[in-house]
Amino acid sequence: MTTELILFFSLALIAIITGLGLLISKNAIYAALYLVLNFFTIAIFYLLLGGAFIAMAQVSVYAGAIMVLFLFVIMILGAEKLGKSNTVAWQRPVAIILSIILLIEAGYVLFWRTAPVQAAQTLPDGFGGPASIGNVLLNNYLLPFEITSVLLLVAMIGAIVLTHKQKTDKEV
Amino acid sequence: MTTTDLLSVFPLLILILWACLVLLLDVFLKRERLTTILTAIGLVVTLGFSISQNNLNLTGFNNMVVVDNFAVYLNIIFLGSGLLAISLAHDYLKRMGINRGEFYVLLMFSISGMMLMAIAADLIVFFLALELLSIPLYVLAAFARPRVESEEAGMKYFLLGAFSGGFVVYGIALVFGATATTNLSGIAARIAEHQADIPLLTIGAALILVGFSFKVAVVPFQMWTPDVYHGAPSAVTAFMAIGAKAAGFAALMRIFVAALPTLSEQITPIIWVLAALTMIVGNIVAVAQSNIKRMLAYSSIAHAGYILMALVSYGQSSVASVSVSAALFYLLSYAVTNFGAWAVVIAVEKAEGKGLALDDYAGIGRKYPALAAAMAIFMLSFTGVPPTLGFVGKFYLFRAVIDGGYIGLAVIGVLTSLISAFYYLRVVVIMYMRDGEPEVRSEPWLNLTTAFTAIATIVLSIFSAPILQWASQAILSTF
Amino acid sequence: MIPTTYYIVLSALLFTIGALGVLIRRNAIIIFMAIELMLNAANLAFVAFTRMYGIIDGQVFVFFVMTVAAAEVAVGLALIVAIFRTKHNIDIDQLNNLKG
Amino acid sequence: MGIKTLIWLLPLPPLLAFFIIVLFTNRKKALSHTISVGAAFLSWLGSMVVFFFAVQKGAHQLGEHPFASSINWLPLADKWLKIGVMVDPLTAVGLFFVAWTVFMIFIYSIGYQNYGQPKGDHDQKGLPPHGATVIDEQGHKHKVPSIEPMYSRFFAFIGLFAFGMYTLIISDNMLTLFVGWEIMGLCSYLLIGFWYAKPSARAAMIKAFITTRVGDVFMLLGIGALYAFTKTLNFREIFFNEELLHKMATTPSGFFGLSVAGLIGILLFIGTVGKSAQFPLHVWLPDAMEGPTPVSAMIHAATMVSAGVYMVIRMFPLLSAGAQHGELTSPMMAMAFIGAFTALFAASIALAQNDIKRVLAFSTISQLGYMIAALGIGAYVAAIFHLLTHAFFKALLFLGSGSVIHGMEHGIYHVDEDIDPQNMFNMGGLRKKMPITFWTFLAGGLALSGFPIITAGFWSKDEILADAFSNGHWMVFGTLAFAALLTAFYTMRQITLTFLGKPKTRAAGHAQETHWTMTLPLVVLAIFAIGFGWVGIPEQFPLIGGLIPNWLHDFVITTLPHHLGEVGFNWAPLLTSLVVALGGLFLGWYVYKDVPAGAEDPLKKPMGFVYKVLQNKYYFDELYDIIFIKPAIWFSETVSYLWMDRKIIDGILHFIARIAFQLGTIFRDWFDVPVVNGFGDFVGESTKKIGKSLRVVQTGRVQQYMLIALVITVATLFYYLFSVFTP
Repeated sequence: MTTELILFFSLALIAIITGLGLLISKNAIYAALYLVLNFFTIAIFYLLLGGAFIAMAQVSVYAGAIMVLFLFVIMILGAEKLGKSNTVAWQRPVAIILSIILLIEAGYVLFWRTAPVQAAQTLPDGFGGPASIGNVLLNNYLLPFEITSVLLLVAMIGAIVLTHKQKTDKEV
Repeated sequence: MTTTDLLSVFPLLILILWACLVLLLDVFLKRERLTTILTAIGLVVTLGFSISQNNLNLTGFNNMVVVDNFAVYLNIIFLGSGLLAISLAHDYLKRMGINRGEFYVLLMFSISGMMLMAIAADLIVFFLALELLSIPLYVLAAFARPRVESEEAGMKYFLLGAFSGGFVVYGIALVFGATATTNLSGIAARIAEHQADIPLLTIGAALILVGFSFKVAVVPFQMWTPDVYHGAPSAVTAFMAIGAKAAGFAALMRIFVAALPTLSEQITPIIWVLAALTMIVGNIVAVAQSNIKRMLAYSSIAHAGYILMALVSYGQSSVASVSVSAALFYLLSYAVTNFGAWAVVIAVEKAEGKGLALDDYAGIGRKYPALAAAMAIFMLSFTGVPPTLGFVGKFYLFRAVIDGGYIGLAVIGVLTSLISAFYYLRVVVIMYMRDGEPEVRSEPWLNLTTAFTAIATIVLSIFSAPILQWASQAILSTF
Repeated sequence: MIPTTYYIVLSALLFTIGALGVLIRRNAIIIFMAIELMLNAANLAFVAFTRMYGIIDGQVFVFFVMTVAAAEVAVGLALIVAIFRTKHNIDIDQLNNLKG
Repeated sequence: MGIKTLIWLLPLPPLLAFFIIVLFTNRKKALSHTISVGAAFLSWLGSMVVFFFAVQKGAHQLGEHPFASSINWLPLADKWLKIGVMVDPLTAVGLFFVAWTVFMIFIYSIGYQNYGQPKGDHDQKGLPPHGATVIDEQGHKHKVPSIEPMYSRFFAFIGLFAFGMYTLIISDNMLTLFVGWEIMGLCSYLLIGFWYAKPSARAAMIKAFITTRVGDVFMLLGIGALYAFTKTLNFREIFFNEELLHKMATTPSGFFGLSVAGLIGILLFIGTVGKSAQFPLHVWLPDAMEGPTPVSAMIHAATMVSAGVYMVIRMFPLLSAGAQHGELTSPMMAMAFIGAFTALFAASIALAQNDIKRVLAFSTISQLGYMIAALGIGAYVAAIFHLLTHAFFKALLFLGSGSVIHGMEHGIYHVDEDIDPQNMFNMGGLRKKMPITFWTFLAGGLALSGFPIITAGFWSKDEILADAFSNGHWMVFGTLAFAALLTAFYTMRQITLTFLGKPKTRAAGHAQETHWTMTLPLVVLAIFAIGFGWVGIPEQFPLIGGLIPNWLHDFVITTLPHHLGEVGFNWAPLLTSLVVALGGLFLGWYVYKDVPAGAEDPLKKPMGFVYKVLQNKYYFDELYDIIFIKPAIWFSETVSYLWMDRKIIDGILHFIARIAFQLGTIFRDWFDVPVVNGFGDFVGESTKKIGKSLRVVQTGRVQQYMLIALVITVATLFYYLFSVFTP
């Protein structure tokens, strides 16, 4: 077993454990922290796979911005824990069994059914660096890039519409 | 960026810029009426540009987008839907006390997402278009906040949308893994060169199918529909029922017909079952509804099933174009009828979610004969009784399905549409045969919409030839 | 070199965990987090395939997915805040006024 | 204006009348009926002009080059789907009878719905009028009939109905024919349930709707199959294409060893079984008597049921495709069998009915059976002939019975007696009180029984019998002859009980002749009931044969691509029909000639059990109840409740069981509640009930929605991975 594999498996284990932590932690803040950890491990995977720049982006956007937003909302609402609720009994076991079956199927497809994995390419210099990504992003993927700007604008408008105090409440 | 690139997205560009402009003007002028008018103007202008793209057949942005007649046809449906939605919403928003200018801005952004969906030719663009059309709709569904039903509708729609979005992304990832590209023509080329990993590709395609099935509300991915349609403001629901559905089908048709015809051996049986289930469940459960919005929601599910029938034979290149044009025509007929029906629903609806029970339609036949006649026309069109648009649409659809050799599915379609007669005609029976004291909102734009769609439902069915020809040309240029 | 299949299996695993989280958690915020996990799993698959083919496109997709995730989170959290103001609860099981 | 334009315009006036009345003149009664009757007149006039031109053009000319005009309607991939109109000889005679009967029924409706009478004291919408109290000059209070509360609506509906019928008749293709067919289905549904506040009317409406729908489904499948095979729906393109017909007759369809033509023929014929109320889908027609009498006349004589027969006559070249030298094709055998059986079966039920309209309803079923049987044995002209004569005399009889009921109601109001105005055992002696109604009804009755020489019914029925006899279809011949005997018997029973003898009740003694708007149509139709037979007297008939040429045969036979010859004359069928007609009439008169007031049916004792069976229509309604409705209830209550309550399996199975339960509930609420408790309750209460039970699946919990969707997805994936993809 090479070091690379050992690294991979230990990171994978962390990723899975933190994922499961998200599933079972009672407190929403812990769940968020597990997820942050998970995102960090994924960022390391990106590095292993030659995506230096997106690894940085992953850390700053996901772990840095999005998760902070999550934590922020949790704190504001004070919604770390939920009260008792009348959950339907069969829902949970069925979901878990379902997931296991899904995993078996996925494993089956990936290990036995797909074509042999292609040998990894040797990567050119600067692959996955800011320059190479920026080059592709602003040439080949200019349209999607522009669309994302609109998307963010729309999300902003939406968030404002949904949260800002109603003027109509007073007027009507 | 070349001129062709610019030309290919020009209407889209106009609409997005216009939306930003309206957003600014709305903030500074605070005149809702002006916002409405400006939005309408923007949509009309965009419509003009869209129509002028007919027969141009452009590709732009390194094959990211394709502007063919298929896209132009759909764009016209989207923009027309937007215009009808505005004329419905204009008075409705005021009555419900939710008259805010952002409604129109979000509507325009959503339409731009749909238009992007229609011209998309790359899976990434499909995904972005899906989000661009959905995110404004989540907000619009919750637009009647702080009414708890509306917020709940928004939340459910959002959860299902985000969840299904996850499937779409994962599906795209697998397709990318199987073919090393996300471009539709690239995928088709890789498959043709036998360089694609077919099992992985199939799973990816299946996941994309699942994701879009949520969006177009196909059984068993339909269960959010009645709740969301019920809770969302009616004007939004009317728009959602057409726009989101048409866009979802546009994506399905484009992806499967253009890129994945070789997978039809595996995919076709799935679509067959989905279509059959959707028609059966949608129509049977609709019988049990006592709320008109929920009934129309189930009816929209059932119609999704009919449209999906057209996709069953997508792999047979000789039939595919006929099927797609049948589906396109059906979308148009469904759009016209559906807006009419929702216009009537809006006319009868009162604030606080009142006036939505079927019983509230008692006595309309006597007191408001014209409105009742219009509603009867819409119900007959939904049922597929001639001479209405619904009939012509079903006729083509069934014919396409039979041509594809799926007689069994056609039989299920016919049988379920007979079941549907039961609940559609019930509305007619209640309107004409039960006594009641209904109060109906009468407002020029609303009445105009009702009258326009009612007349169109009848007249276009008799003179449907030009539209059909247009629909049949709409696809031929794609392939 | 680690086979790409390993990465894909890991990503499938994470995707399933995410989906399971959406299905069984009651707290709406945690459900959102689970959806984020699903998107990340897809991203991991993208990057793994990028490495396999040696073309940069997959990494670009990750950007788009991240942007979309950010947009979704903004709207979703705004929805949660709005609902919390009306219902003082973000339990998804309590969100069942509309049914039938 | 050319003749072709005129044909296009024929169906339009009633349609316009419908829209005008519904939208604008709903509140003005006189204006509404003027518009409606005026529209019927315009269509009648147009039809007569078309008919005149058609006859003038000459049979052979018209047969080969009918007046036809079509437009491109819907584009298909490489060509157009055309719709159009066509007047060939069959259409011409069809137009003739439709135009006359429809026009007469429209006029009659004015009187029948009590135009000119005051508003009722307690009348309300959705119920038949109950009479009004008026005070005359001397200050005496009188009770008189009152005007129908939904007068205008009635005229709107029958206008739409007439539109459907005209469309059907002039169609040159199966598609527009089906359009007309469905419009009539819709109208019959609306008109049977016209008095929707009556539970029986609501039940009848649902029954008619569901029963005919069963037939329609098969018919639609037939049309689909026809189109799939021939790529056209135009009649002449199919029938005059020898090669195509031959191909259809010889290509096996893969179902029950039928050829394609056979399969399509049988599917289309099932549509007729539903529409023309043939066994076993006959149950709706007697119940349809719940509608106002002009509706009965319209549906059960002039239009809707005739439409079913018209369709199979139209499709005859297809139905008989592949028949060689007297051999019958499968659809023809089915028709001969079902037609003959229905003729006898319905006639026997009619023997024991006491309601004047019900007797006629079963008689209609029986007579339609004649036509179907005639077509089944290849007697094409005879079937058309009987369709025409029957339309006239059955419209006459129904309108006459309506007139009788009206007269009786008048008497009932006068003496304030509480009796059923439709029960024949309450009548008697109306001959003197209502002379016009009597003489016209007698004419119709004699025509129905086939009274020799002078009535139209004799000629058409005789031709069917002669055809059956000379082609050696003994079973059909015997069955139909026996049915003819029963027909004559129950007709005379009806006439005797109603008009002859002494009044059996005081009300009958004070019955009064009805308004001229009602009697005028009776007289007109009576003339046709007597005289229309003269157009089809066989050439070789003794004494009078050949005095008038057999115009009808020569005319309509040119509709077919291969002209059939006239059958030779034979004394045996003639004598048979003389004996059964006269014998039946005599027996009917003899048995019922002096039934005293309040007495039971004299046949009840001697026939005992059989009579009871007949009176209950062979218990068919009960049978359907047991076969279809009860099991659905049983299933839902027993199976589902057991599963539900005992909670054998929790989790997913629990969930599946609930779905089963809901399906059961849906069935129960669909069949039981609407049919038994009526439509109104169905709409209100049961909808909520089903809705409630369905809430179990649609819990409102968004995670369950996802879960259910994913369970199905993963299961599908599983199936695919391990079955489809196996290496």
